[in-house]
Amino acid sequence: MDAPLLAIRDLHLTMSSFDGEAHVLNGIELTVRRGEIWGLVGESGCGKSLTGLSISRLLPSPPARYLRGEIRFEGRDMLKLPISAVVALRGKKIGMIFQDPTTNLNPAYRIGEQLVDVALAAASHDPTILDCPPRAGRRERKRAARRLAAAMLDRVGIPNPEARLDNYPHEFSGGMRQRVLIAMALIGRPDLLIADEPTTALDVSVQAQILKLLKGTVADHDIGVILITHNLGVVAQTCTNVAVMYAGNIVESGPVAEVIERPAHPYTRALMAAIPTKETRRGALQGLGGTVPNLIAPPPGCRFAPRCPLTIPACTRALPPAVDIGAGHTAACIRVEEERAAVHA
Amino acid sequence: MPEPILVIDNVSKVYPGRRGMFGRSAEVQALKGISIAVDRGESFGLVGESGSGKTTLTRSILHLEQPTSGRILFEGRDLATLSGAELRRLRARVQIVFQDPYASLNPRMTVQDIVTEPMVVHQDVLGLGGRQRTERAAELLSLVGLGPQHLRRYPHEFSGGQRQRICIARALASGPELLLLDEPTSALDVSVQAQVLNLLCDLQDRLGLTYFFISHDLAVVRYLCSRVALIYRGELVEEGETGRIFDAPETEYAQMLIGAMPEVSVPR
Amino acid sequence: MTDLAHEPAPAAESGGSDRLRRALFRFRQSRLSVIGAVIVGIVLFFTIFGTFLAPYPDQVAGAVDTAARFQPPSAAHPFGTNELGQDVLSLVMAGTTVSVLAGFGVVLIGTVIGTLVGAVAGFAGGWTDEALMRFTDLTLTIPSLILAMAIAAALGPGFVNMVIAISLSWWPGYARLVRGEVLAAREETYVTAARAIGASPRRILFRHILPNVVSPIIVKMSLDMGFAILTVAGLGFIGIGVRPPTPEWGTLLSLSRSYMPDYWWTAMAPGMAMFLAVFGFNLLGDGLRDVLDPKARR
Amino acid sequence: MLYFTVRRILLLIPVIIGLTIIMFAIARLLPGDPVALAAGPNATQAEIDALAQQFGLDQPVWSQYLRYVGGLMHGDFGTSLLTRRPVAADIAAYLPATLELVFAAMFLAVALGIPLGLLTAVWRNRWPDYVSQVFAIGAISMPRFFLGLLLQLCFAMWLMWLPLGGQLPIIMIPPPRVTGFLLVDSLLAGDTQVFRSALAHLAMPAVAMSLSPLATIMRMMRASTIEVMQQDYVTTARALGLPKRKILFKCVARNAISATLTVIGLYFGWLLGGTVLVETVFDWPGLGLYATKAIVSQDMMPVIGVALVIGLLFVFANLVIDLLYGVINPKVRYS
Repeated sequence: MDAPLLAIRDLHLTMSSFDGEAHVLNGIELTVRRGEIWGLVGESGCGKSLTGLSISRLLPSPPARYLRGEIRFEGRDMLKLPISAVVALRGKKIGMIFQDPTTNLNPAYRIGEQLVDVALAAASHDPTILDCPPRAGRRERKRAARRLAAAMLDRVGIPNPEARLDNYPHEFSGGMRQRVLIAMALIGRPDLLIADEPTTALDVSVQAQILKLLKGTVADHDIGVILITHNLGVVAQTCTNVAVMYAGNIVESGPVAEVIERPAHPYTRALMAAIPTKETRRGALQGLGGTVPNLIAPPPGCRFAPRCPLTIPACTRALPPAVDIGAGHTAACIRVEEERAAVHA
Repeated sequence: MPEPILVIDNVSKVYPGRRGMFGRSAEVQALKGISIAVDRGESFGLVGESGSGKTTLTRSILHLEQPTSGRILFEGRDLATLSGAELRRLRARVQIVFQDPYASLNPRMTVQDIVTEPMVVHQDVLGLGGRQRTERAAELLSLVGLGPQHLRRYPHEFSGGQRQRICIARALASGPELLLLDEPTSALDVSVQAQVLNLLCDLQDRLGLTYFFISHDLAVVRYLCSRVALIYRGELVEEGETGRIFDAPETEYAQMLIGAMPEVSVPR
Repeated sequence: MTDLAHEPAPAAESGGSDRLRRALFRFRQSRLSVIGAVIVGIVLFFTIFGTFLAPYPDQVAGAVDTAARFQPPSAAHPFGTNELGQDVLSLVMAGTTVSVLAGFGVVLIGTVIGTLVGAVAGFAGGWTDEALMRFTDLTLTIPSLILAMAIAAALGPGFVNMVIAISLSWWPGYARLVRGEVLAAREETYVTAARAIGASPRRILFRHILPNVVSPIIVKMSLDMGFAILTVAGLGFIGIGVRPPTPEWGTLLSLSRSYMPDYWWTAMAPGMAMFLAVFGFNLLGDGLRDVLDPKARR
Repeated sequence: MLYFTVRRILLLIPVIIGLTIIMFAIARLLPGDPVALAAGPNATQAEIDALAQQFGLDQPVWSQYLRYVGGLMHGDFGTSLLTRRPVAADIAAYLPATLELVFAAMFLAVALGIPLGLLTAVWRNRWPDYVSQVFAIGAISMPRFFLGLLLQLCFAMWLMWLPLGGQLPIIMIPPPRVTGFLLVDSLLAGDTQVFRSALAHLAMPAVAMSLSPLATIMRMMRASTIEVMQQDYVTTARALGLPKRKILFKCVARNAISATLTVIGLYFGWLLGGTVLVETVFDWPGLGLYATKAIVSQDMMPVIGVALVIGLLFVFANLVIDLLYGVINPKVRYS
């Protein structure tokens, strides 16, 4: 197997606030290879967005502080690189898409100009993107960037791309804006795409189209994707792999079919039981009591223990390590083996 | 056959174009001849995407807006013909829970003030004294899974799920028969959403409420509602029993919408 | 339903005091607003006791000492004496009362009128709103200083007339602010909820809208105190408003103009007093805004 | 756009009517006897009555008002009781000096305030930011007339670098009047000596006037820059690797300036109406000084005229600002 695109190892992050320092990422482990779509799933406040932002070092520091761990992107540790080197990777090697397509485009500029700016910034590190002679002048490069922008709009399925370049963001619908943002994220030909809740603000029908577009992009360009979402359904329909996060930990991860069909961690199971499916009978939905723990003084041991139906005294002694349960499927629960044995018996 | 509790009869709503800085925008037809009947005790789901006219319809039922044409009848009586006093009495019987639990509670009022407010407003109908109101507020809080110890607190001290429970308690305070639920769980995490949905089921069984459930989340509607109506751009596209609609949608729009539902199962 | 029981109670023991604690913390964090509060404290102290603490109280009342004209600053007269031989320090100390009380009166009257107009306009909407706001905008287009000067001149000199004159040019800012806030509050979901309950317009206005509009008004009041003091002094400087012998900073400054540059000290104390008082109120208002009006946080 | 402009200009008519009504009400309904004041301390009652009759002040208020508005249509702003000269001529004589002062102050405030605001936002919470914040609050708190006195004391009386006041020394012959702006007219006439002198005279009053708007524009610009820097689209721009310089000057500056524009428009009116104090200190022959003299003698026609002209200029300035706003912010054009 070739070297992974992205390898996050034992990442610890704290954020300071009025109340104290919150331990928001507590030993994240994640490996993304080309061709994979990783779903990073969990409820609000579990640290999934922070993980995404950490990869391209977008968190301001302070309040953010990395205690230990590494984020290796194509072998280089992003946390040790000088910030200028990280900026050079943004947009060029790592593309990002965020949740709200209405606020993520600059309202004061035509979208063509915004796309051209990103393309030119990426081209300053890799001139081949623009597909024009290396000694080309400014105007020629700009024209090439504009051609590229139109081609990108076409690729993300925006009809009549040439003319649309001269439109302002508010002249597009929500779904179309998200397509523009995807085009913008892909224009520098990144190897890794981080999509943070890209469809949460969209209607279901548009969501399906955008997810299809993402899947197609991975197939066409052999890139790796991290899809951050709170919606397990989106993960099931789109991703190849999934990592379930709870209170700053990845509690379970593996191929999507494995995790969805044989969830091993009690939190994953609780999450799935809370989603109404076709078979759920009225009144049979299972909520999850309690709330996400306070991360300034997190509970000892397993952070899910206070809400877990299977808690035993040993759970609160130490943070449970991720246990490999075959087929690349891991779960961070000390009772996972006996649970599985019980299910199979 | 018993009379439906709520009848929406061929309701249309047109917003005149707004005058902007550089001209006038076109008028917007938010609702185009919608007709729906909701039976007593049932859960009726109204599904639509953004811009479908859900919000306008909800506001019209609450009589916060007047439809351009058509009638809205509650227990057979046209809202438009009611006098001010009658309308106020009606408000005690039709209540609403909004989507955003953070915005729908007045930050300057205690939970007690919030929950007792409908009782104060409808003093003439309910006839509760100060102490009785506090007692009833405590009862209502217990009913929605909170407790009397929360009465003196302010909304900002509660989580989203707890706030939504307070909203439900407030909605129940005047003893309504019809509850409009305007996406009550879409701002909540799934685990909390499940709790609130369970609470709603439980309350309906206990109190015999009628739900008019507005949502864009098909899975939630399928779970909670017995009948569903789909609206698209102000028009009623399809209506029927929940099972029938989800298993065999007739219109193209319904098929597309249900096909786009992200189910938590791995596609084969 | 059983799984709800152990949803934890809110963390803070008592939310109100916790909020206050945080607010105080935020306020104290900005050293500048603390300095502002201290200056304002001193200014208010002189507002009340200035006349009594003045070293030459009889001169505050109008006594002159022609033998001691234009003495430069000395131990006996830290800011020197003026053309009538009066102790400048005493006059400035006593002048605090006039300036601060006038400023406060202006802000208070302006707030009351403005809030009334703005709240009615924003809440009633429609024709009432249109009429009131057109009138407000119209008043705003008249240069406020000239308007105040014209009214003050027509009413004649005197403390109360001056306060009234400035107030009448002061309220439109509050009307605009309050109307905007009321309009915004009116769209809040909790107001819709109150309407759905059947609450009366009065109840909605007084229980739901106004309490949520108070913070920005207080912030504007504290920021406006400084400007009101400046305007009062400006009128005095031009010679409209309070007349000597009532000590007033602007008047004192304007009198000293004729004796520049030889007797420059007669101008320094009133000018610096004005500057410091306004500076204090502005620093304090800035800090208050950070605490009370997080929306407008800079 | 054209439709909008025309509509806004037509809206000036009710503004004129409203302004005249308010000013008339103040002039006529408040106590005070301007005629007696104008006739002088030794005038007999008969002389006073004759004067009142001459100026039509014996008529009912509404008929005075109608006559005044009728005159306005012919550009007649009435006659000053004190100088017995037509107000329109006086305003035409004094307005350019005031405008010159206001434009100079506004230029200083905008040219320094916007870049300083942008810079302090970038240096947020570092010492240059703190220093400039204190400076800004201090500048806003400084009474213009006291600042003017200090400047005079320092640069005119002690250092003697700059003239004490006025617009031009009496011995200098002003250039032929073309625009009314001394700086422009002297350049047009090619008279560099007058130009330099005019500039020297303008320097101190312009600085005294500009300090407060400069500080406010700087603070506003800083605040809106900080706000814009927290917008999602700036995060996206950062995440997609746009260089920092480009983010600041392109994405941020444009959006931040459009928020600051409103303040600039408001300050234009504030400056126009606030020249009174600075003109008094520097003996600047402008509208403010003219209005002050009229107010002190309760000569109301000039006061109404000045208020009307300044009010209209203010409304006009805001129209320009709104149009600029539409140019900078494309969304406004359509919604």
